[in-house]
Amino acid sequence: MDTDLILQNVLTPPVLFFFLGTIAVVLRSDLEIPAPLPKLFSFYLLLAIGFKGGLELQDSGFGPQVIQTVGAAICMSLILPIICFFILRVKLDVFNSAAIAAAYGSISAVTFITAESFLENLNIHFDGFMVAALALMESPAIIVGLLLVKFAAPETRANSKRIRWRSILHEAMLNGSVYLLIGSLFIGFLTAAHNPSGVEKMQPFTGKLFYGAECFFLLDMGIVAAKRMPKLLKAGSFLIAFAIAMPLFNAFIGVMVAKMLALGPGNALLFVVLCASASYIAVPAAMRMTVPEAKSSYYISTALGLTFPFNIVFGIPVYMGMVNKFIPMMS
Amino acid sequence: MDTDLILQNVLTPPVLFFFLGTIAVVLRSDLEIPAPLPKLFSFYLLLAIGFKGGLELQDSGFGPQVIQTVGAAICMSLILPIICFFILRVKLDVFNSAAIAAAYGSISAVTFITAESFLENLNIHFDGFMVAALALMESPAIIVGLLLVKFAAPETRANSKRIRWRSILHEAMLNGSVYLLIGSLFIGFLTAAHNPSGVEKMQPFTGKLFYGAECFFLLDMGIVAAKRMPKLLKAGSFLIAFAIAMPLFNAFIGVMVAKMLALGPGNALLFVVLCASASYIAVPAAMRMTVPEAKSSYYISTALGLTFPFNIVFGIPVYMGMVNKFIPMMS
Amino acid sequence: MDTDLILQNVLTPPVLFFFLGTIAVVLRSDLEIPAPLPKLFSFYLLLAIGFKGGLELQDSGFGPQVIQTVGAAICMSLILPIICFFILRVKLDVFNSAAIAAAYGSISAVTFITAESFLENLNIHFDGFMVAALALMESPAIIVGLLLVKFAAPETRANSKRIRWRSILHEAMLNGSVYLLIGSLFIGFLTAAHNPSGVEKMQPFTGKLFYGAECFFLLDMGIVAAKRMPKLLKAGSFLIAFAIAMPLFNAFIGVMVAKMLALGPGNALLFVVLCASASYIAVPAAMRMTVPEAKSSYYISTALGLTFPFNIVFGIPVYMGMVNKFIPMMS
Amino acid sequence: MKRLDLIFSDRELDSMLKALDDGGAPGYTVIKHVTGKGPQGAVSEDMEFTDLGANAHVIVFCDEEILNKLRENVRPILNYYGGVGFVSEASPI
Amino acid sequence: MKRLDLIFSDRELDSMLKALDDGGAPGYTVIKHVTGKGPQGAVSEDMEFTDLGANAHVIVFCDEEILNKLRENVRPILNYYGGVGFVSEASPI
Amino acid sequence: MKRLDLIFSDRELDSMLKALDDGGAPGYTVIKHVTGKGPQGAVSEDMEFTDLGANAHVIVFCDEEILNKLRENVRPILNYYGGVGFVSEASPI
Ligand SMILES: Nc1ncnc2c1ncn2[C@@H]1O[C@H](COP(=O)(O)O)[C@@H](O)[C@H]1O
Ligand SMILES: Nc1ncnc2c1ncn2[C@@H]1O[C@H](COP(=O)(O)O)[C@@H](O)[C@H]1O
Ligand SMILES: Nc1ncnc2c1ncn2[C@@H]1O[C@H](COP(=O)(O)O)[C@@H](O)[C@H]1O
Ligand code: NA
Ligand code: NA
Ligand code: NA
Repeated sequence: MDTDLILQNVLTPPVLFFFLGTIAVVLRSDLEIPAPLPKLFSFYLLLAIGFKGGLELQDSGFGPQVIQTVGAAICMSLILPIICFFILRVKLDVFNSAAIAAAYGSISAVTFITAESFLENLNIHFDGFMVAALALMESPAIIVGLLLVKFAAPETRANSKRIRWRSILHEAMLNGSVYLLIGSLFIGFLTAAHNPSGVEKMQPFTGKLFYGAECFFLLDMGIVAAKRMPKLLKAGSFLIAFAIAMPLFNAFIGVMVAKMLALGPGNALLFVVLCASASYIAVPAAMRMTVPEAKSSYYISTALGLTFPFNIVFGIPVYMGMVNKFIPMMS
Repeated sequence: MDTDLILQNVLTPPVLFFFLGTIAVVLRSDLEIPAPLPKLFSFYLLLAIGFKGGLELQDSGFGPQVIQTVGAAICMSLILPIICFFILRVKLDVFNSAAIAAAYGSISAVTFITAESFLENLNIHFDGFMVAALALMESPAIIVGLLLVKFAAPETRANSKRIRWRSILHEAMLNGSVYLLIGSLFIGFLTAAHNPSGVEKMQPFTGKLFYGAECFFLLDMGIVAAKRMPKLLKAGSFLIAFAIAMPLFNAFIGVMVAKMLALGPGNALLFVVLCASASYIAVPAAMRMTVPEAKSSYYISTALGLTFPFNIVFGIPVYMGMVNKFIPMMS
Repeated sequence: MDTDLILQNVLTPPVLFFFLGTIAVVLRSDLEIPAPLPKLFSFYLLLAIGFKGGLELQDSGFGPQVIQTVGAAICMSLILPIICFFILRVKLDVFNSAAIAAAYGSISAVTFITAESFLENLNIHFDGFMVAALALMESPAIIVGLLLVKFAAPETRANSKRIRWRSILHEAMLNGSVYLLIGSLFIGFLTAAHNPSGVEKMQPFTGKLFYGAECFFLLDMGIVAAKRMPKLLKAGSFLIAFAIAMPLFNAFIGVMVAKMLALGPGNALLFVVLCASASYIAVPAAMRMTVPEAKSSYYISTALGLTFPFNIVFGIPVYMGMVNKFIPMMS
Repeated sequence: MKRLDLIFSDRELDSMLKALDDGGAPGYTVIKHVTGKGPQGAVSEDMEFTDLGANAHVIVFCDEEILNKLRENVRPILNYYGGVGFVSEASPI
Repeated sequence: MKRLDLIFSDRELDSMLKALDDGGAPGYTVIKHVTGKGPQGAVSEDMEFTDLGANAHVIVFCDEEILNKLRENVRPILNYYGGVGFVSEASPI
Repeated sequence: MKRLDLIFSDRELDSMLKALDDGGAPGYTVIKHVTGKGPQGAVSEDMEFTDLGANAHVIVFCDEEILNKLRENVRPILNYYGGVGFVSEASPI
């Protein structure tokens, strides 16, 4: 049954365009999406999911399920990096372990978006408030990562490397992408409440265009991820294994928590995807600044070069299979 | 009643995205829309309002009201800079006064667009020919600015600074943005007459997408304006007061003229907004070239750093209030 | 009757925007579409026609007419460059002749797109499989061009200039634009077969937006072509005559072949346009690399500076006239 | 051989390149979308969407005699509109 | 007169420019979206969409005394975050 | 220490960077989307949408011995495809 879901996932335009990008690199085609076009699509997608999430949050209100789910999501982004850290410490030093752990505690918005498209394709319902979970899971993992460095780093760490909490918190909360996502969520929320005609007029931009823009962006992500993969291979088999096993493990924990929260299958999948995905946006930027001892090629290449493609292609349908298995249908 | 209108204006997506951009700068988020993406949105908006204006101009034809209104608009762009000039001369030299005066005689297309969205939101009718007024008001103020320099500048002005009228007229009329707007107006006009199916096929691009693209562009404008504001503060309180009082004064004159022209409330508001807004596109480019003695930070920062945000947030609803007060409803 | 068709062609938004770009250069307006925005539109158009072509190819299947037409198209791209070569040899050396010949054997996707819009405007049916012909005609002419160099070049050609077939084939088949077009065709084909809801969700992006994006891109093409024209004038009257006569001649051959293939008028026009148009994308890139003796300003300026505008404005309607004359209507 | 670096508003790019061509520059390299700060204030990427644009950075490698001709052609433009120019030593590879 | 070339991650651009201003640089030119390779590995255009960005290349023409002040201000940033700086001779046009 | 400036079509960027890596360059900086004019004619931003692209400007700071190795690796590429290279003096900050 999972193979069926995988096939259904793979034969959708977003995933096919992702492959098109990957294959371009493998065949050494000179196809490339020049900067800053990827940024345009990235901003567009964040703005659009934020706005749509805000609209639906206005509809659903802040009922107990919303609060519980978002709260649980934040907890996950605090707990998962700690687990990751101890697994990584088996082979890596404190700095690299903490930086990678932070990436895996945080989330990937594009993976989330692809999971939403997957659900829409299967006509499975999910709620807009999950976007709030997405937005709020980006930053906490950064803080945990830095606390891990603070408490586990060798005493000899140079004073110049002392953690400047203010600038870190700033970096974590006010990173451009996180800020745009949260801001658009607010705007969607306010617009839904006060200006219904504004909602309607945004719809062609934020709604109709979304799927195509997602395809275009995944084409670029395919190129970028495929270019990253060789760097991961150089990093050795431990990190390769980690980049696949860790998402599966995090997903499993995610499924259990989703079951406890009594989420429907759609919300459950999104919750699991948040747990299983790893950040290559806000986290690397913060880690580079605060843990310069960690190799950026490690934390970026694991998250972007392997975990991301794995999730897009196999992860999402596999997690759906897990959700279907562990969470009894009711809708 | 005005506070009501202000609130209704502020709670629409375009204005909220403008705030989002402003707040990003205030909080020192690293959100920025990299070049040339703002140019993409700017060109798109000019192309789309030009095209739509052309369509409607074809519908309405060149009746007496169209001719009168457009003629009055051009007159305003010739008279207002002279008034501004004498007010500015109180504190500033001839060069700076003329350059700033030219900016305030000219218009801001984005302010106009935001006013159109405001009217649509309130379901108030306006006519496409107002776009023609917009297009034709951009350049004349530049000529007036230069005439002011020519006649008021000290005799000692270096010969090398002699006004080269040919290149100035060229700059004023054939500035890329002005040219694109006027060209798109023509194309809309011709298409509506000869190719109705072309009109329909343009609609998803120029019509449906417009509101979202406006939001995205205003996000960037929020960032840009907020970065400009500190420069205005340095320029001193006279220019700060000018950047708010002058639009109000120009708006008042605009309302009176609109009343004389017997414009409906929608067209009246757009007319007033044209009078009250200041240019930060064609005019600065022309002034830099021909009045190098003027400080560009003055004329850009007043127009972009204060008058623009003021108009977007407060000006438009306040002017609507003025229109409602002085022009008796009839529609 | 042809003048009627020409007028009908000229008064559509895409062609009018093309003129707007051209006139901007003539009047020396500073309007320019900064890089990489033209690339964005170029990629978008390739992705969209590829995807739509793939959908329709899924519908039509690979019947004998599809195979025959696509096969004939490939043959044209092998034969036409040889004819061009011998004509060019009258005045030019082997290297320049071969490079220009390759350009004219290959195709221009934007000309094809404009021809599709022209047909849609006249409500004349055409088939999606013609996009497959477009995609497959891009590369073979490159190979022919190089074979011409190989067999006709003076014995004295330096060894260092020996043709490295592997990298050439790579360049020819895996050029970014060709790759994106063919890839999108595949994706459209697969999506239509396996994911009908994906097709529907792509529609606003690849379908509705297309016409507007085409206009924007043609605005840029107008600028680029007009800037190229002076370089062509410098190249002399032989190349100027060639750039207009050759497309007409190739079109005539195209009409005859289309008649033999019993194509309907829509498909026939597209077939003719493929024959008559010349490449300024994949071919110049390949020629620069493999025939450095040829002047790039020759092969780019003829294809882009004259043949392209000629086809967009006059060629397409003239070819339609030829099709109407030589191919008896039946639809 | 000399290297000339010119930095100025890209609105003057066309006239500057004409001045270089007229002065006999054997070639030049142009970097657009450059920002910076100088005697006339700061130029930032933000303003590129207005038609004021950003700076252009033009590099010319040429012989000393040509440099002297270029100097003459280039100075009036820098004096009128602002912008800076610097010379250093270089040799062909 | 001296020419200073600094190349480093554009995330440090603001603090670097502040360091230059504080050191009394008479001006500077900034080229963004620059890529490259150095002791800390390669920086590619691909990653610009993440908020890691690319490199910035900053050029300062200044007198020798100012250069010494700039050196002091700039070194700690390059040491902490990576990036390189090189000095050469130049003279105003 | 030496500074090497290479300017050539960005279609050759990959092979040029490989040549530099092979020659032992300690690092390099790449500016893409550069235009200009040289013996082989003008390269303009207009043509970037075709796959011909624009120029790339590559800067290498390295020691003299390495420069000699780079020279050997780089020359064949410049000779075949066009492009220019210039050397000047520099010292680390
Ligand atoms: N000392 C300097 N070092 C490097 N670049 C400079 C310097 N002075 C000016 N510039 C550049 O030249 C541009 C134009 O200068 P200006 O218009 O004279 O203020 C500035 O925006 C800077 O990019
Ligand atoms: N030897 C060099 N020559 C030219 N550019 C260099 C050199 N070393 C480093 N760079 C540039 O400086 C950037 C930062 O270097 P890094 O110290 O690796 O962070 C690199 O990405 C290159 O763009
Ligand atoms: N004398 C020069 N000074 C500065 N840049 C040059 C010079 N000659 C050539 N270039 C640059 O090198 C590129 C390639 O030159 P070419 O040999 O014509 O292919 C040109 O497009 C220019 O950007
Ligand atoms: Na996660
Ligand atoms: Na005004
Ligand atoms: Na052809």
